[in-house]
Amino acid sequence: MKHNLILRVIAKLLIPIIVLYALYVQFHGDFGPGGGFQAGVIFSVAFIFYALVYGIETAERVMPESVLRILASLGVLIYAGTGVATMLLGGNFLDYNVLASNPIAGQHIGILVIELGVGITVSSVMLLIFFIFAGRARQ
Amino acid sequence: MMYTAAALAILITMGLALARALLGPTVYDRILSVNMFGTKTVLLIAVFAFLSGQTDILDIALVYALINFIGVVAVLKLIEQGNFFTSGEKDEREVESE
Amino acid sequence: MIDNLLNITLLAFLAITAFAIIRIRNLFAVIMLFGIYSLLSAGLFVVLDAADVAFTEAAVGAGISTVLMLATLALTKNHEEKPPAHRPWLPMIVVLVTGAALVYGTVDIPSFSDSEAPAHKHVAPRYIEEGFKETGVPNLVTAVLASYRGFDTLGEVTVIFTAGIGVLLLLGRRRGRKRGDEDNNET
Amino acid sequence: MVLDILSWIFLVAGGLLGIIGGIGIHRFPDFFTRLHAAGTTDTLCAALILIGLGLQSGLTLASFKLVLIFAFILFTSPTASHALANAALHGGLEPLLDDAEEEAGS
Amino acid sequence: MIETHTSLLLVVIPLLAAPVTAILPNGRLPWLLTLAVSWLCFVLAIWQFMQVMDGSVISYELGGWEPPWGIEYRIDIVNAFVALIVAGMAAVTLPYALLSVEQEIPKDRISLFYATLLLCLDGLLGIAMTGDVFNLFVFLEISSLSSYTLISMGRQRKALTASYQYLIMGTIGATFLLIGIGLIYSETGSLNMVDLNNRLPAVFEHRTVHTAFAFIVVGVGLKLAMFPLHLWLPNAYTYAPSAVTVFLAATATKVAVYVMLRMVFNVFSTGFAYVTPTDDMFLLLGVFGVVFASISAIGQKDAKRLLAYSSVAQIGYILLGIGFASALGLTAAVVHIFNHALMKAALFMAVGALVYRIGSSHITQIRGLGRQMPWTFGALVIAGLSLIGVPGTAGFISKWYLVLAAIEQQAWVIAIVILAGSLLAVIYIWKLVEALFFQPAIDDTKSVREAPLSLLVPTWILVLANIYFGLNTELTVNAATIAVQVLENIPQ
Amino acid sequence: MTHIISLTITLFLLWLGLSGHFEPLLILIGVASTLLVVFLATRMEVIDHESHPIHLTVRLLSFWGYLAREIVLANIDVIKRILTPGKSISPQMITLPLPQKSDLGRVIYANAITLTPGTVSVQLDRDTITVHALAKETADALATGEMARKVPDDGTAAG
Amino acid sequence: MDFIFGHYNYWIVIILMMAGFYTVISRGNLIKKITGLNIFQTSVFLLYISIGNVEGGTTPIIAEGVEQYSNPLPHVLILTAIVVGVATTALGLALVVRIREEYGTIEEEDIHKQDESL
Repeated sequence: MKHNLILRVIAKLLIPIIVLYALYVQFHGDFGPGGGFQAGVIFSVAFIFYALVYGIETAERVMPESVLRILASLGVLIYAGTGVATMLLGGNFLDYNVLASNPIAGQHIGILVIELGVGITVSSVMLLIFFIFAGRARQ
Repeated sequence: MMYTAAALAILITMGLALARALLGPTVYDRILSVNMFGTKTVLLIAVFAFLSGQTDILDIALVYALINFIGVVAVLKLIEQGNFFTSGEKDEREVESE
Repeated sequence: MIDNLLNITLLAFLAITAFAIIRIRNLFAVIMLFGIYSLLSAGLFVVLDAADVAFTEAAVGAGISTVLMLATLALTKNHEEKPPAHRPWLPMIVVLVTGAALVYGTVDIPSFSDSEAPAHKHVAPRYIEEGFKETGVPNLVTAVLASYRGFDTLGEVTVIFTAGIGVLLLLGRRRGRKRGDEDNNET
Repeated sequence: MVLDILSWIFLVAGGLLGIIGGIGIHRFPDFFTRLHAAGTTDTLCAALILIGLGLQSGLTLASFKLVLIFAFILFTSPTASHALANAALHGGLEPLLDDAEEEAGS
Repeated sequence: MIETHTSLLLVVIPLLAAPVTAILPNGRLPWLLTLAVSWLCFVLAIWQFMQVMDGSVISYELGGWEPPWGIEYRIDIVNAFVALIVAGMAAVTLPYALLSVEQEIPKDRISLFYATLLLCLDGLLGIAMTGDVFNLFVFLEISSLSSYTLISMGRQRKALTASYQYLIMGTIGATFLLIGIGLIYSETGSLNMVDLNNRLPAVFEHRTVHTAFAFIVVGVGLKLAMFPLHLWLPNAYTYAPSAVTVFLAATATKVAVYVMLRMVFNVFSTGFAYVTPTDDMFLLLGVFGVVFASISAIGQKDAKRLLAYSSVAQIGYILLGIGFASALGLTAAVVHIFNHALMKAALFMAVGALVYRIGSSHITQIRGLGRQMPWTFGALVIAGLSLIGVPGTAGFISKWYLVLAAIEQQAWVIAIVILAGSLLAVIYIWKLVEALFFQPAIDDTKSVREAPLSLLVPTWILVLANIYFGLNTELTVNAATIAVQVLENIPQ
Repeated sequence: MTHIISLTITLFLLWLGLSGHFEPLLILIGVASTLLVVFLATRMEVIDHESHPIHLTVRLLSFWGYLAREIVLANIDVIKRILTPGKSISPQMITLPLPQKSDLGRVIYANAITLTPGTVSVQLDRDTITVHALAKETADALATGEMARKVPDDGTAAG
Repeated sequence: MDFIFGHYNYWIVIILMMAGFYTVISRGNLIKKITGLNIFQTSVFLLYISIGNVEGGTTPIIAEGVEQYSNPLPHVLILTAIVVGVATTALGLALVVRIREEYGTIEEEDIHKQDESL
């Protein structure tokens, strides 16, 4: 295990912080730099770190590949679904103004939701790609 | 002004680290300089945030401070084990590097 | 002043790194230098006031790109690039022609950071002046990204999704097809 | 005013330290010794510069983030250095050692 | 509600269906969903085409932001025409795909495969509909990434290298396009096509705009396999799974041609495009493309590869049409986009049916199969005649207009080249016919039976369409004439 | 359980510190995010006394004070060596005993060694630690074991 | 002189573009090609960001007391382009892995040799 002892302890310490930071970036894209894509990448990096230290199999137990596939699809569906919802509410595709009684609130909700979609897809696809690449060595 | 001085100093350090990365000679020297370069980038961004008065930028420095070393860990893991798959816990053998 | 100095120095570093990446044949070293390249470009984006872009480059460069390239290297095992067998004069000509075209085009491009450039006078002012009022989002990049040009971002997510599916199709777990079995048992 | 002067001192000291560390990674003969030089830049240099910046911003969100940056560097930097040294040793890189006997001779 | 959103639904429906398909269980369900979506798109595309048939324009503001601040979908007859081709080809290809894909793609990848196919369709439709140059780039990448994946799914290992080569060249092309877009943005500050068209004339003299134009032409040229940039195409079409070859051959390059037309005529405008020596360049590349690709086609030993080279030659004809810079020439080009999609899809389908039966399209392997698979063979012959340009087939119409355009400009050399191209086509099609019909079958394939109905029916639909559009030229030529007016900015 | 609670609180405070926006919606999102992180961390099994040494808080603080002084001194030493012309270093590789009983203690010790320039911990074994030192003097100073005694150690959890 | 310095960013961008482009089309190593592609793309990102920069401007995040913002539109475009770049890289690397599994090499030359010998 050698150097992994230090890595393991540091990983335990850092991973929750990285994940929280990813979520912070996700939800503060409105105010500062950041947003769904960046958050998604950071989120997946936290898991990659986990997988590096504790092994891919452990990481896959926490986040199975099948779940990741569904999440990846889900993100796209959330985004496109928001567009469809605005269409059903009488606006144009992705016209968030119709989502709430006043345009600003509508925009706010719309942006929050689609950024969430972006974050979910990006994080799960990135992680999926990493798992596939790293797990390839087994075969 | 003081930020300028600090920024300049960091730039010079970055240049020195870059030179080491280019010269090598071993792959470890390069990793070392990349790591050092990462820290310097964090500092440069932090200084620039104050220089231009936009403290929002600190988030970027923060993200580098958090995840830059994961790249280094990945390199080392690869050099030691030759793949990402092995969990390392039970692994004692060393795959020759490079 | 210092902005320009930072800009110039970082760009110079970037050019040096790029040439080193071309010249060095050890792929490990190339990937390491690529990390530096990414750090430098993120730094430059910060200096050029593109915080969001820098953020993305930071997350991607430090997190994903390096790890993916390393993972590929681990699977391919060839860590040393072969020297080219002959002098590649045709690529050289193509590149020089491209470069010449770009230089030709750059002559008339508005000066760097000229606030009177047409790029800043037509569509962009509306985003800057009305963006906050119309979307309630202070980060104008997010406002444009998610609202004004939200459809592009939908496309962007789809691109990522496509890449994910593509990688799954290519490298997914169970091997569906067997072609030659020569080098499949690498562990 | 006092704060400004303090900031100046910290920032300049940090910057100088960084440059010296940078020189160190060129002056020292092998990887392991360079590791020490890089260590100086990672720790005290970062600390001084971040403190210098922190003094300017006072008790704000920015300072909090500076503290976080510092804390993360403090955690990650030695971990990376250690991992690197460990990998180098196992990768077959022989440290250039200076044994006591030889030292007497040189 | 549907009327206002038709154009958008064309893009959004495949986009929504793709992630759903990706998580469906393998089996026939993904195919069924994809089929339904493609037919739905076809119906929508027809509807949309009817709406703009008279030359009117549909504008759709995405996100409710008026252009140029938001992204606009702007459908005139050109977009609708291309969208119709794409959706129509998808609708015909999918019934064909069922068996072919089941045979060529591993069972556990079926749902992912169809999801990728849907994404590719979505990307192509997105390119066809958008009125924003950057949005075009994004959808171009969706279609490109999915086609790289689709091509790599071929059974031979060369599919992988073909796909990689395409990825590299395609990405270079896309990056060139991106550089071009960046440069015109720096000169005008806009990304909306109509807006650009209004603002660009003021800066036509700027060298930056010239460079931007060159980069866009080269970038799109890479995507449409314009003559010296075609190197990726033969490999990609040869080694891709049959259904993918059919779909891509019928749509991908056509959409790229559309982008070229749009960029050259509607973003820059006729005025700009022909001040520069572009028209001569297109003519030159067209001539070289026709001659060299046709000759290369003759030398091929693989039926799919032969047809792939023939595609490069056909793109040469389209470039000639563009290069003439006349209404007649453009009409020929637009008609040929449509006709070539019909005949090349039919040909690839026929060859795909052979591959389905014997697992190869090599010319020594398919010998004598014409007698055992008469329907497949018949389809191949008729579509081949159309490719040559025999009167009574669709191919004749576009060649006819092309020759007329050449004569109009008294470009005798080019007229001769066009006829020579047809003669070369006779040779390579004859090569196939000879192998299939006049040579004895090899022992392994003695017992091969006719291709299954689900492969034959789509093939024959396209073959009949070839004949129909060869006899009834009203629809295509009328549409093309109006389209040319739109492209040349002639007020109606 | 106490670790989970304390982690939750720490993370939430971190969120507030990062965020700087105190609108109800964002606070709510913050709570949700924190809970999500805790959930994931539980699934990953990374919450325990090692990652979250609440029981060592006081001793850690005093150790950090000591460490800060050491780092400054060590830095000055290394700087001198860099700037001294000629041969100023005498690299050493020494193996020291590892008195800490817990993994956490060992990690803190190893990292503290690395953090002070002039010494880098190269390998961590069960009972010993191998250190590369820049000079004989630094190695000797470390060998006195002063730092090892100051490291806060969780005596109960044997590694 | 003014002209040279006024376009400094663009000159470097052109050099980077040429460097990246050259790597892509002249090198035979498949991974190296992808690195070249990345450099090429990054140079385009820099082109856009340079276009978007405004003298004395700040990051386009609305803040008190700031009058001049940089142009946000190029930033948005490049965010999308970066994502596209990552996606392409991932797919390209996946292809490289598959090619290596089938051919046992990642050098273009060797692959051609194997293809021809068949």
